[in-house]
Amino acid sequence: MIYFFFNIFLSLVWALANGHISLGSLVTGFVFGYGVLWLSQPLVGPSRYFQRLPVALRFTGFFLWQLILSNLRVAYDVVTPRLYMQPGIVAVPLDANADLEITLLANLITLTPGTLSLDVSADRQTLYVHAMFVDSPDEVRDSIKNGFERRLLELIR
Amino acid sequence: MSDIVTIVLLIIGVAFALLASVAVVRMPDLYTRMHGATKSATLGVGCTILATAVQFADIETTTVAILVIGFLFLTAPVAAHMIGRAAHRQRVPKWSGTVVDESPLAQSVADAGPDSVESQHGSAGETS
Amino acid sequence: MFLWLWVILIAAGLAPGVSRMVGSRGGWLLALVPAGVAVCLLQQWPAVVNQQNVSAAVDWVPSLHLMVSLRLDGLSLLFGLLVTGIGALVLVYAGAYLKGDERLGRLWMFLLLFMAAMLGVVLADNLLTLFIFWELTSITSYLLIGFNSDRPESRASALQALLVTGGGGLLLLPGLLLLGFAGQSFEISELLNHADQIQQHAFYGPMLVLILLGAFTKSAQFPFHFWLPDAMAAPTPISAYLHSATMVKAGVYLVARLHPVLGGTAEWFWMIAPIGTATMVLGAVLALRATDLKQILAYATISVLGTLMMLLGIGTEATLTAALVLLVAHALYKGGLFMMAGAVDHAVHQRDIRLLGGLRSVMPATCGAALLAGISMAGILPTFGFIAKETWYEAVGSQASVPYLVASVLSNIGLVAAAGMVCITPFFGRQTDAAQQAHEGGPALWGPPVVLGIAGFCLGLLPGPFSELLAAGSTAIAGQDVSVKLKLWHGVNAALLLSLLTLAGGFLLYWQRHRLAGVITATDRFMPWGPAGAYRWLLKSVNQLARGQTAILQNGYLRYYLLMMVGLTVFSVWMALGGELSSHLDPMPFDFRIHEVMLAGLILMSAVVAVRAKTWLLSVGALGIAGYAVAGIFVLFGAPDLAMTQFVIETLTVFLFVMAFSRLPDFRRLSSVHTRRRDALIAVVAGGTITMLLLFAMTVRSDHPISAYYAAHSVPEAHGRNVVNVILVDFRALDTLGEITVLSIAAIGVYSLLMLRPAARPGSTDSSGNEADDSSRGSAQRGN
Amino acid sequence: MSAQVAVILPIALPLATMAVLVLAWKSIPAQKIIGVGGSTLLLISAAALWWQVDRNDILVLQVGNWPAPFGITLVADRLSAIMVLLAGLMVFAVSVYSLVTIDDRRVEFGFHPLVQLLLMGVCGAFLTGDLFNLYVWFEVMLIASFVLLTLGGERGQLEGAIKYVTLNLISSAVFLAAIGVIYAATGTLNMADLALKLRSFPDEGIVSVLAMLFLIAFGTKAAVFPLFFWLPASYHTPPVAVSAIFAGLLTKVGVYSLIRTFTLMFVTDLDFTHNLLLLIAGLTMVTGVLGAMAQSEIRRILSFHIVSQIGYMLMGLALFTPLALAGSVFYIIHHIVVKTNLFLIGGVVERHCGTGRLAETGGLSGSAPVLATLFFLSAMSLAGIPPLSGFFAKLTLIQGGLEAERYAIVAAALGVSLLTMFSMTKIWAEVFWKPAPEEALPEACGEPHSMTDRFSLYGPILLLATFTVGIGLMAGPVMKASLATARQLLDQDAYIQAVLPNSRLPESEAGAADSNADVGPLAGQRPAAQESPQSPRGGTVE
Amino acid sequence: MDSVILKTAIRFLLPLLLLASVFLFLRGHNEPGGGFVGGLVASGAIALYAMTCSAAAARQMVRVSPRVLIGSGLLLALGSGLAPLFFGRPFLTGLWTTVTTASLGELHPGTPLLFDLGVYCVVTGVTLVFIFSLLEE
Amino acid sequence: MMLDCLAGHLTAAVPIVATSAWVALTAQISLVVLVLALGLAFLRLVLGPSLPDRVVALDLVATLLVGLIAVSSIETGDVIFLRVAMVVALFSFIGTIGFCWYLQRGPDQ
Amino acid sequence: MDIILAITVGGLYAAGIYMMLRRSVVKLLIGLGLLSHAANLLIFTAGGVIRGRVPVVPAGEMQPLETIADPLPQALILTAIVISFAVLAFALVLIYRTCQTLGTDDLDQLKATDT
Ligand code: NA
Ligand code: NA
Repeated sequence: MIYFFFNIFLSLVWALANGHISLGSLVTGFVFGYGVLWLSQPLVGPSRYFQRLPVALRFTGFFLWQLILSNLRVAYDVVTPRLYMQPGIVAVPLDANADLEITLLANLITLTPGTLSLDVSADRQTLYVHAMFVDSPDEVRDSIKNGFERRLLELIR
Repeated sequence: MSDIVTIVLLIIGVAFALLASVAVVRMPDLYTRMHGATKSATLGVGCTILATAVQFADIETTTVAILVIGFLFLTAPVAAHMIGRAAHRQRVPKWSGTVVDESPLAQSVADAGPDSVESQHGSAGETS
Repeated sequence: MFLWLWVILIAAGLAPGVSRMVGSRGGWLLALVPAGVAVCLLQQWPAVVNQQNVSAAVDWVPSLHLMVSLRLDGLSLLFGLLVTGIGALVLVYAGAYLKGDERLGRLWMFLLLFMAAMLGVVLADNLLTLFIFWELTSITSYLLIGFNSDRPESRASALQALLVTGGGGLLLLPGLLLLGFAGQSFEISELLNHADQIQQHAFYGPMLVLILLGAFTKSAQFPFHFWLPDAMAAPTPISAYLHSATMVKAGVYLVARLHPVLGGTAEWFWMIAPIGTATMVLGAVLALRATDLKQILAYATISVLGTLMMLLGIGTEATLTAALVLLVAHALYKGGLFMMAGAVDHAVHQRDIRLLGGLRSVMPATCGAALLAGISMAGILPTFGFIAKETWYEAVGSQASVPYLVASVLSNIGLVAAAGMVCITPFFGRQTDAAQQAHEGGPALWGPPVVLGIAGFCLGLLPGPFSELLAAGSTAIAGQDVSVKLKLWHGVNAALLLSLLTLAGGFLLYWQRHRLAGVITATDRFMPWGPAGAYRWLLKSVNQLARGQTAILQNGYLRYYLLMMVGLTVFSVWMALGGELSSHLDPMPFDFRIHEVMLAGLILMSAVVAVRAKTWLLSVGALGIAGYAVAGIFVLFGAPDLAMTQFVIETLTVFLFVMAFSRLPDFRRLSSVHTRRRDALIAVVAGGTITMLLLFAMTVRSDHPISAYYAAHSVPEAHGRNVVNVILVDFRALDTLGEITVLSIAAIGVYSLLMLRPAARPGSTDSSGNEADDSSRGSAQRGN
Repeated sequence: MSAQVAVILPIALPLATMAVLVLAWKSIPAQKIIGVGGSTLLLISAAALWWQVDRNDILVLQVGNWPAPFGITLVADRLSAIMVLLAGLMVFAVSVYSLVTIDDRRVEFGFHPLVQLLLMGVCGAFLTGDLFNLYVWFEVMLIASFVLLTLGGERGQLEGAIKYVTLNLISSAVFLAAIGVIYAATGTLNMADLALKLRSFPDEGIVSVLAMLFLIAFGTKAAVFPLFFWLPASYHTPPVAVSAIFAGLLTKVGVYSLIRTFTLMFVTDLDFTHNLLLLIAGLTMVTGVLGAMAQSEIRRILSFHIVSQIGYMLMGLALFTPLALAGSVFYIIHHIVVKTNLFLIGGVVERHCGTGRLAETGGLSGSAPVLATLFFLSAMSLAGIPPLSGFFAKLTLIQGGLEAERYAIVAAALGVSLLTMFSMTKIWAEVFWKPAPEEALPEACGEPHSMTDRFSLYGPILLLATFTVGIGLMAGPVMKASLATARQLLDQDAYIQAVLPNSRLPESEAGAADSNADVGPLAGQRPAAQESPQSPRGGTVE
Repeated sequence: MDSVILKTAIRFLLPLLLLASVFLFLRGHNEPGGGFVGGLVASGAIALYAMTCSAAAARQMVRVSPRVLIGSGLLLALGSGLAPLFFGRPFLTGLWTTVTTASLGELHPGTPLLFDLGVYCVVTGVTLVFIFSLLEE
Repeated sequence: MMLDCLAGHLTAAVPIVATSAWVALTAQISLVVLVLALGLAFLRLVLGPSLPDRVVALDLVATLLVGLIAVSSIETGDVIFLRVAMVVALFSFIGTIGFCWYLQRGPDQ
Repeated sequence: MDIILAITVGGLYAAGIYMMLRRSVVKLLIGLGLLSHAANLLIFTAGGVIRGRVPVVPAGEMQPLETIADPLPQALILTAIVISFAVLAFALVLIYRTCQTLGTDDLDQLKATDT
């Protein structure tokens, strides 16, 4: 984690060195800073930061892709006269067990259109998800478990 | 360049915001409406805020913008979850097209019948 | 002179203590005070007779022309002597009358207070001072008449006396003020010099009417006479004092006092003389009809009061003098008679003459007192009453006003008969059952009337020395020098013949009174339409009017109160604009954008939804949306602080609504369609008015120098760039201080409302107990 | 004490007291001690203010050192100082009275802090020279009164409070709207500045409308006809100490505001505004007293009488002569003292008899002679019987009315005073004269036992009764002060000069009555709107 | 409300909200914000906590009772108004000093900011009283 | 008339940060669309039918308000409005949770 | 825009007044809320609206560079908003307690304290 903050510090230095602090200069600084850190990895020693960042980026990309995709799907359903959806409530067994994990997972599920975390069972083993397009419940379960949950746990564990 | 980004972000954002509203009006039951309201609206509004950050492109605006976006993305799902959970526990009726309900409440809803759900605190109240 | 008043007032203050420490004998002690004052008054006799100026004055409220100025002349000396002299006797008498009663101290106190007030009336030289004492006599007499306060009729007659005399007083006040304005002075002694000017003043008529109404009510003139007999509910010492020498004479005194200023005109004559005459005759007739000792005396008093007014109204030197003589004579004998009646009542516990008789043997002293006074009342030689009657007949006769003379004789015939009824019937003839257990009271009970009776005889036999005082008094009334030579025996003249005729008629009447009584009682049928009935009707109608008005105005329906406010606002705005609105409304620049209009439309739509919603939650939600949209308007027009505060507060408000009303049922439709339409119309008109007003105000908008100042000084002097915040915490921080105070109070309010539960006891101490009934009644009438 | 301190203390002291009270919330003895202590300090500071004003003429405090009209200006002229002094006296009396009569539960839930803040609002309203600031003080006062009214949460209290709150809030809304409009039209909020701008305002229509709006806003608070409904519906519901302080002070703030605005700002169209005021005054007198006659409970009767007497206060304002205005001032002084006292006495009666309903009371002239005397004095004063304070107030107004040749209002005033006497004697006869009803109610608490309790119950009543008599006997000085006040009120230029020392006064077209007009007979008629010369400045103090 | 999701989210949101509240308050003199909104957001944050856990827990978190907040806030505001009296200035006159710092440049602390702090405290206290009373009702 | 209004948009106030005409036009059209969206959300509030539906609608309105503020920030060229957006975002969440608290507490508890 | 805002203000007043004339206390309260919106908007409109010029002095300047929206009405409205919030909160609890104590929300049953 220390590298992350170091990276942010570098981006700030970059921005300051450029004379103006703006979104652009910060992002540029971050990218260059990451590069510099990666290059100097042998000096500072190995860190999970360098593995995690790509994972996080991939995760973000995945999330955004899902977001746009499912938004479009919902949009299509909304703007066209007919309703194609097949909503339902699906029980998803949870591998995540920490509070934070459950919360993040549930929120991510909610943020993607088409699915909505309704409730967590009292024993925290099951997440009840309302999905708009339930072709079969198992398919939904599977996509959540192998989609968000797996990637999320991979990222934070 | 930044103008174009701004315009694009604005168009996307506003489109999604409108989409959310249309969804909220069009969808047949609470749960499906919520899909529209929480996600499309958050995405859309997030885009407009991002457009602001791009437009002004200074550190303070950016900070605030990121703060607001972060906050929106943090709170929207929690709020949606809370509403959905409460509605679900209150047995707010589901659309007739609902294909499956694996929740433990499903059974008791069936027992109670739809009327008891409907009658709660004047949910039929509309304008006269 | 102020000392006299103060001494009496101090004595009044001490009276309860005296009664507690000395008991009923304290009357003698207290009587020393008025007696002493009387002596002091007598000391001024030479000065007064020589028309020297005896006066004293202290400024009270100069800007209101109120100066406590006292002045002693013949008239006031005469009255002062009566007030203090009879007052002293009454105090002694009262001690005996209420012996052992714990209220005695209070009675003495009230009597002394009244005495001071009455003395003040007759001594006052300033119109307003006179009025002040005048009102004080009304109030103290209220307390005196209602002395037996546990009896309802006592309270009622006290109220009646107060309303009639107090009402008269309220007419008197503007009358006196007008007089003061017209005469450019409020000192009576000054006004004497401006009589012509006053009588030609435009206000002369109104002021005369007002002043005379004040005097008439006080002196029980027709048609205000009815309060006096009812006032007999008071204990007798009070009647003896109030209705012989003092209270009822105040009106007479006032008319006499103002005669030189206001008198001598045709208006004066026509307003006073007929009323006085009517009162005179009416009193005499009604006296014959009465059977209660005190009632008879009361009506007789009314008759004499009428006579006095008549004489003052006629207003020649002779009649004025006659009035004074009659006044003194009446005070002496009537005081004695009342005390006698009280002694009888005290002894026999009975005042009905039909049930009284043969008291002579058991109450010889009282009988003697009665005879002494009765002879004077009947106007028989050698009493002062005789002189009075002679002077009266002579004065009226010399005016050659036959109707007045005839009326005088007739009324006197009645009075002679009444004297018989009062002084002969109870004491002579067969002893009644009631009389048998009676025995004479102590000397304090029969002494004072005897003293008064003897005084009447003495004055009758030796009127000479008294004449000069009467002359001084007449001079004061007439406003010019009058010489009076009173003699007991004038020789045989027309007046004497009339006197004999009167006596004869009186005796005849007394003899045949039972026959007459039937005739008079037949008039009872008309009593409900008489003045007393009118008074009761008036009282009842005013009360009814009050109840009716209040039931209409204070009807308990909040929405009518609101309707009244809204209606008034709309009405007054349009009235103030005076229909010239159109000329003011310049065409406004037509400058708006779609989203602004849509946002405004959203506000209106949410308002409509809030109004039409069937559930409170939807209504509250719509209210919230309206608030959010208002916040949006604030954003669009450059008010970020407002927008964020509005948003936050709106959210909080809706949240509080939800928390508080979670248990409320949904709206019911309580009003009829008609009502709703009416209210909607009113609301729309009101809203339209506000719109118009706003547009109107904006067309006359001037430049805003204040705001320019804020913008210019915000950064350099207040070190803040957010001008709105700088206004809040610096330029107008006092507003904000008040505002956080409001918040704090609201917090206390919410906290106490939610946490402080009233004790379980049903029906609180403060709210009325018939709430339950009211609310059930309320639910019964769901008209609207 | 400098003038600047004297002017702010009546506002700052109650707030400081309240803050301390809030911090010492849990302790009932502390609440009582601090509450009474704060009231005493307020009274002292009010007296100091009066002393300063009497010596120095108009005191002006530019709050925050921002010059008028930009900052908020506090102005203490004679009227303000008198009102503040009376408020101090009332709160002192009521605080002492409340020691015994207010139960511990109410003390525990903020009675004393609320009284302090009520006074803060009242004093603020009396002292401010800024229209919006006046609104704020009104709200402080109002919400404090709301809470005091409901404190205890009894059924009647809640019912009365709903009407009280609603109608007063409506009037606040009207007030606020009027402020918005007046700001739109003139661009200022400072009353002196407004007076200056309205004088030469091009559009008379809008000035009249504003006058009407303020008339309705203040008239509601003052409980004039036909806006008084909230008062009789609520004033009898809270504990007596609360009723008493409401009766004494709240409506008077409305009257004060009417006097302030209609002598300073809205004097350009006297024929319209002040004739209307006169009509309202008459109707208020009459409807109020008739309302009182229809009642059969002490505090309800007294409540309606408040309405009626507001009419008298307005009468002087409407007549707009120095003498009549002095009458209003005198009447206010008299009324505040007497009406508060009558409520306090009513409270003792309720303690004795367990109720205020006339039918169920009685016999107190025998069993409580001191109380009877005190009541009789106050009641007669209210009815305008000499030589008590009410007589002089009435006399001044009637002289003013006759001088102004407004005979109808004089007749109304006299008739109403007879009816007032009627209903006072009704209370007297029923409560004091009439024998006590057969069985005494169990709720009656009777006389307090300890000496200090008796003092706290009777002391304030005695104090105020002394004032009633004292004002009467000292009517000369009081009248002199009232006249000086009236003259100062009519001298708008002096007020404007004091607040805005650098302003150039335009030729005053109207309004400024000749402040040195003789008060001789028929000399003080209302100056004709066009003919009046510019009034000489200064010289307002005799 | 025993939602694990909400409870977890609150852990992150609460500091954020409180920080925003302080931020709004401190920047209020120069930018939109100030004692009012700051106080309202602070009390909103605490209300959120009260609803998520319990009013008692929220009271514990605040540590001082809302009553003390109100009282001291009023005293603070009043005191900042009375302070200038000791310098011979009228009530509520702003007293300013200039502090030059290396990092932030010239700063102008003054009594109006204390006044605003008083407002902040009162608003927070009052809103908390509203919410706690209703929650505990 | 609509064209008039749009023309008016193009000559908008001089912003603090110079906003290009195209951005301004987009922003203004965006405002219109956002208010339209507000209206639709309001419609849901009115239609209900259940209480949670209304809560959703209110929440959506608040969210859209954030967008409205952001866009108007662009339109006026004054970034200061973003502070308002922040407050709205923060507080709308508090409000929504308040409703949820009420919802789970139940109306007839 | 003045006209539109003025009409809106009038509409809000009308709605508020209509609601206050109802028999239900809760409607009364909502009416009060509407009225407070109306009053705020009235002051805002009356003060004169101007698009977007926030009354904030740009950093580094001593005075605004151009005409700004009138800050005084804004400050007044801020005060008014907070005051009406306080009052509304109190009124709300008052009405809640009244409904609870009296068991009705019908104003026509609340007449015991009048004559
Ligand atoms: Na959201
Ligand atoms: Na505010």
